[in-house]
Amino acid sequence: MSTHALPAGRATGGARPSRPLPPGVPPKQLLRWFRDMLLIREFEVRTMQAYQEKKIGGFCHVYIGQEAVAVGCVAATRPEDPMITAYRDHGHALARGMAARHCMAEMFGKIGGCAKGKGGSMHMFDRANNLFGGHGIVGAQTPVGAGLAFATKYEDEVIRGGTSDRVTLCFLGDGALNQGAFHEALNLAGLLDLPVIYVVENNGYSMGTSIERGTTMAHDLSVKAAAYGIDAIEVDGLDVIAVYEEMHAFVEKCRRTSRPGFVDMKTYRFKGHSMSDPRKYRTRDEEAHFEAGDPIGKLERALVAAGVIDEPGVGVLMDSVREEVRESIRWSDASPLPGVEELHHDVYVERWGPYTGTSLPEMLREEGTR
Amino acid sequence: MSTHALPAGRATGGARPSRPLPPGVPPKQLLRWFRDMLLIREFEVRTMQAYQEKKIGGFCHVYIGQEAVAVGCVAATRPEDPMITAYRDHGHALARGMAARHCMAEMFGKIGGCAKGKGGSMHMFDRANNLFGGHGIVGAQTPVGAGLAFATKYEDEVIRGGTSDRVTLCFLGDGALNQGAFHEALNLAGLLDLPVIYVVENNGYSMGTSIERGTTMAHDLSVKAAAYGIDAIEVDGLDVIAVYEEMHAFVEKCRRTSRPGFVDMKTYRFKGHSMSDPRKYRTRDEEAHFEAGDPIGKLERALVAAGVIDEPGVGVLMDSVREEVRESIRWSDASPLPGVEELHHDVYVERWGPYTGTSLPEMLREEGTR
Amino acid sequence: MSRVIEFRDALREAMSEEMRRDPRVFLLGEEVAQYDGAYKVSKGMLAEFGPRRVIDMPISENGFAGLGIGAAMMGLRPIVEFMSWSFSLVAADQILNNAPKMLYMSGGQFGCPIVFRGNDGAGGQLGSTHSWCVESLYANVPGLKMAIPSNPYDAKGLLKTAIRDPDPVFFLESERMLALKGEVPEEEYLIPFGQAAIRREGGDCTIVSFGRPVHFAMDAAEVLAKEDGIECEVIDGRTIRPLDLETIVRSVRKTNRCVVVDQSWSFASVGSEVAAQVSEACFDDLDHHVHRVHADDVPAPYAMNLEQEMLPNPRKIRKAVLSACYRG
Amino acid sequence: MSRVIEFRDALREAMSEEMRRDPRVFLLGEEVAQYDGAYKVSKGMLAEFGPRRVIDMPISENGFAGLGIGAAMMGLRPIVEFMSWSFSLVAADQILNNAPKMLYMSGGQFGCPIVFRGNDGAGGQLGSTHSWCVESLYANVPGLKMAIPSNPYDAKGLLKTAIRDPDPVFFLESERMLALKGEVPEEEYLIPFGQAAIRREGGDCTIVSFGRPVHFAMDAAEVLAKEDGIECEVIDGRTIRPLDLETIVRSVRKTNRCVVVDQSWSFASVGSEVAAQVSEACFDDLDHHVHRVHADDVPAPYAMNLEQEMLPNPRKIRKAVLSACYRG
Ligand SMILES: Cc1ncc(C[n+]2csc(CCOP(=O)(O)OP(=O)(O)O)c2C)c(N)n1
Ligand SMILES: Cc1ncc(C[n+]2csc(CCOP(=O)(O)OP(=O)(O)O)c2C)c(N)n1
Ligand SMILES: [Mg+2]
Ligand SMILES: [Mg+2]
Repeated sequence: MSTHALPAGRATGGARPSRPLPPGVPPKQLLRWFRDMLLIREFEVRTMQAYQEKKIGGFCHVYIGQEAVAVGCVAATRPEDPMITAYRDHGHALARGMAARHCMAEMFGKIGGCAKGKGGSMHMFDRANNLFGGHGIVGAQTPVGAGLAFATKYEDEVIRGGTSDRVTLCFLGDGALNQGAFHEALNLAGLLDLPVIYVVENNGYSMGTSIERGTTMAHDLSVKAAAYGIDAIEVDGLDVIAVYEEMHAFVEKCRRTSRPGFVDMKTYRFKGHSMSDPRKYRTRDEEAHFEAGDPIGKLERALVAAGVIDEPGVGVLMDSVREEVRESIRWSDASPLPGVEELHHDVYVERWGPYTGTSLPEMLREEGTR
Repeated sequence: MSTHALPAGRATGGARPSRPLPPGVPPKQLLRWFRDMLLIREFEVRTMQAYQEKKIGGFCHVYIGQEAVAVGCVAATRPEDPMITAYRDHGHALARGMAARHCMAEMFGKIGGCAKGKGGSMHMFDRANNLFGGHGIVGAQTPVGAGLAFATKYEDEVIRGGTSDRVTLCFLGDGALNQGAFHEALNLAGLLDLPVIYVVENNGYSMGTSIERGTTMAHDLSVKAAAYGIDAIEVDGLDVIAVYEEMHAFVEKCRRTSRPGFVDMKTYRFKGHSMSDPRKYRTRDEEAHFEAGDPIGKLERALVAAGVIDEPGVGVLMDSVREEVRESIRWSDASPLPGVEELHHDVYVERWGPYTGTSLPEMLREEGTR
Repeated sequence: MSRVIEFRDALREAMSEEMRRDPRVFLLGEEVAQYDGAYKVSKGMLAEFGPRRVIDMPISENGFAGLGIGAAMMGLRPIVEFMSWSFSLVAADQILNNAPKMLYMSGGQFGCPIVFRGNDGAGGQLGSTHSWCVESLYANVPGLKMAIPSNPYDAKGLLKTAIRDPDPVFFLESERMLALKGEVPEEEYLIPFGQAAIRREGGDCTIVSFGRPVHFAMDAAEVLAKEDGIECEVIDGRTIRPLDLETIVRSVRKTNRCVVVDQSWSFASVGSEVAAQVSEACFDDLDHHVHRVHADDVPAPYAMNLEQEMLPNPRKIRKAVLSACYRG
Repeated sequence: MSRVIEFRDALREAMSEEMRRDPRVFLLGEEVAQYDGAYKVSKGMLAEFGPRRVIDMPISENGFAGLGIGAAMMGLRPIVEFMSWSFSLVAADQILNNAPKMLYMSGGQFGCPIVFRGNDGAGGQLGSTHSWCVESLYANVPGLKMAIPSNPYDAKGLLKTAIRDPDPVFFLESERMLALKGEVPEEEYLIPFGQAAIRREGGDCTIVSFGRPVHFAMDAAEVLAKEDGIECEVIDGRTIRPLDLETIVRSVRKTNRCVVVDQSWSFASVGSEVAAQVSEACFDDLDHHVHRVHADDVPAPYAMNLEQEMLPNPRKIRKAVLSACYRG
């Protein structure tokens, strides 16, 4: 294991073993997490490939290295809990249950994509799975996240007259800590007692800027929450068990108290910021250190050690994941381009002048078929 | 003295005596502060009158009750230290040395105003006295304040190759704590080691919203600074001696270290937010409590007790202040309206098309003359 | 049955009626609740609807605009009050990047049925930062609708339509008109978007305007009729997006002359848009080029005389009409 | 002596030369220093000028735009890079309420000599939030100047002028053009603002454009000459504020036809402004109404085929010219 000093405010990484498997979680569940992480990894590898092949355009940010975060957070919440995130969003979409083909087809700019190819990599939306995007402007999703939490509470308490117990998860990058929008959101969440948890996926960098260079108090982000009277926890985001356990407790507390929360989720992106990043701002040593702590390998070793799965079993799982992603590419290749009429569709709900109204994407209309 | 419980995060007010007079400050200086506070008070009383008489239009926010803040802060700094503030800015302009007539004429919308009548009450600028405005958008002056500090340092260190020792004071209301701009400014100031002190004139209200209703952690604003690794102090803004002493030490520390600072300056505005505010959001009891701690009366009692001035002396001072303000009104009444050509003047420095270039106001050209 | 009420009352009635009708509708903004509204538009609404539906906000326009957008994505119907549209610049990203594009970016999955409303345009001597006419700034952006009433009747009818509209609506009021009185029926009514109103008929020159300057146009038309024998047809656009070009063109085909009165700056403005569209649609009908009356191309000055000089007014409109009729 | 260099190199040369010449000039923005620029525009500048003059910023556009404004008020000459103008919406208040109004509000006391620059317009498939053409949004505001070069020569000459300009300049580049090569002299030169360039002479139809679509106009002009026998005069506006109406009008008086090509949305746009001004100034000269080519009035779609369909292109321009010549 590398012993070089790491900058402050980063995930610890390294080939540490995962936490002990949580006794309350059935093996089937643990395998589901493992499979989801594998799926995201494989999906992203293929995404990078497809980008090289120019099947994908625009900006594209992969989630490799951060899989434990989305998977652990989804595991710790309920399907009806709203989620919203930034542009590094494929992992959240898949973890939340979006079929790989709708996610891939979106990046291919095809009509079968979750947003009919109109959104692209940065805009994964999934109404059926309560994923409210996929947002490209750094930090801009954070007040919107507060609004989702406001709405769950309003719906349940004001409209239905019951009690609310949905919790919103709003993900953001460490770079978004520096946007004013985030601070306004935290203050509002604190004032209005909104059940929203801000999960900072702290991978140590915003593009080429290490968190210490962009954010004051990078070594202790809890002060960012304390400024608004909001509880904060720090979680090892490279260990899905840790993510699940810490987040589950934190989410349940939020459900009970309707008080917002803040999570410094220490993680690492194994690849560049986007497809064209030579990563000169960090050392290969540092990367190796974190790769040695790959959250997928970590979970695999723990599952094998505990006898939940054996090596051949892992092989079978990987094959099925590979096939699922391959199929998603075939499906996306075959999915037609959006017709020109789509250009003036979904601008307004109403039909007027050149605007042709709106309609749901295939994904929601045909979920489960094909 | 009223004993009712006051909301958290407010000045303590009440008829407490002022701090002991600072031994190092010559009596002449103390009298200067006293006179400046009297001047601001008298000026603002006449401002309200002139507003009633419709000599002043637009939005107009008076500084009555907060005089000790501007006067104490100016006393604690040097003339070359830049200052910038929000729209409740008459006090800062006068304390900084703007002649009452130029301040009053500005509100009268006359050419003799500091900004030729183009700015109005919210935009007191004074280049000769290093006052960079008077700004109307809540919080918008806070990144600009960081820029002033950046520039003093850049000028002194990068251009002149020396060391910098100017300190910028950036004032803001407690309501501005809730603007994203403020947080971005604090993070930048912390990252770049900018010699800027953010002075929150915490009068407990933004319009009709008490600080507890608008700002989380209102009872301990130091956490707002701690979030950026910035030192904070709390100061009794109703006591000019306290303001001077605390600010002087804090400013000198900033001068030495070039590290930003944050001041929770607890004060109270004795009048409404602006001219048309029935103040239903607070009790008359509360107001009486603070009026009993009027910073001017407090200083007067201390000066008289210490023999720096006697009652007849106070009378003479008040007469001279009254005359100065009366003269400022006469002067402003007599000052001409800006000519129509001023409409297209000062839009651009350059003259082109309908734009007629720029020029400095009378105030700077004829400083000291009449 | 009709009563005479103020513009601000009309706005309040629209909001209150819609809130009674639909529990998803709520109001948030600075000083809207306990203070009864900075301009008393929401007076009494806290008392009727309680603090869960009439909600005071801190000075965080970007934050609470975004909060409203999130709530709208969930299916609620927020009304977000900006004390002034001048303060909406700090929220520009939320209102321009999120609200109008959410439906498109999500491929039709998440609409954004939200109303942003507040005072637009010059108040009285509010100076450079507080006198924005945002119509010309924001109308460029597809995905939003924009309404700008000129009287209490329209204020109520258009606002009710706005609140029920499934798309984001920018609703521009005017501090200077809040006390304006007008007839408003007691019965419910809605005014559809995209239907201009002809405020005065005339055969000599068409004047197109939006919001407050419609009144200046009416005043000018009166003088022009009396003093100059010119009969103007005054069209009140009522909504800017959608723009009722049809009504405008029909009128210009009749009068062969057109003057646009737009309170905002001229460059890349609603006024230039109307001028460009009319010049195109009525190329063969126009006897003279479309004339435009705008605020002068300078930041809003504080001094009363300069502000008066800067803003569109009946004198400038009359001059433009005379010129359009080759009488200038 | 002239060399062929890329657009991005021209920008860098302009900044570096001005920084050598004037110690008050400095550059700040996201990734401008250690990363050598997100798009390598500032490559090598950290090495030459050091971290006090080439300064990395966190993702705080409103904050660092305001910081630049404060520095400019003190007399420095900041260049503020927005990685993309699309991200300037979060800074809208600083760049629109402060920079262009400071001189006016302060009665001439504090100018704001600052340059905001960055990529404007569609990149390649960047989607709704990342494809802003801010020219039509921001050009409405007096107090600012706006330049939009279409080639390396202009990029350098205009940027040097911008940096020396005593007023705030919005400088719009294009990610799609950064690698565009062109001749740039080794000797120093500046290009004054408000002087359009005639890129191609022709007597049949005037095409006015700004920035990247000038190239589409040139392509269309070529096809029109070859296929349709129509000779277009192509005018590159170079700056939007000030707008060189004179050059445009002189051309339209000759050709009697005008097509404006503006990459932004049509409503209340630079295109509508040019159309309105030309319609006014050339009322008696125009054989047909001014035609406009814009991006479609929809949020920018991601899908490549839809984005292509949405943007102005030679095909659409040719169609507009044919129509303007009654051949459509
Ligand atoms: C307001 C804004 N400014 C700049 C950008 C350009 N940008 C896109 S991603 C990014 C870095 C964000 O880093 P972080 O928040 O840490 O997320 P990560 O990429 O690490 O997931 C930047 C600067 C943007 N999208 N929005
Ligand atoms: C961005 C913005 N939003 C709203 C306003 C309207 N407004 C002017 S002053 C004010 C209250 C500010 O309170 P505070 O900052 O505490 O200053 P104080 O008036 O107490 O001096 C508000 C909401 C504004 N000027 N700018
Ligand atoms: Mg990051
Ligand atoms: Mg206050």
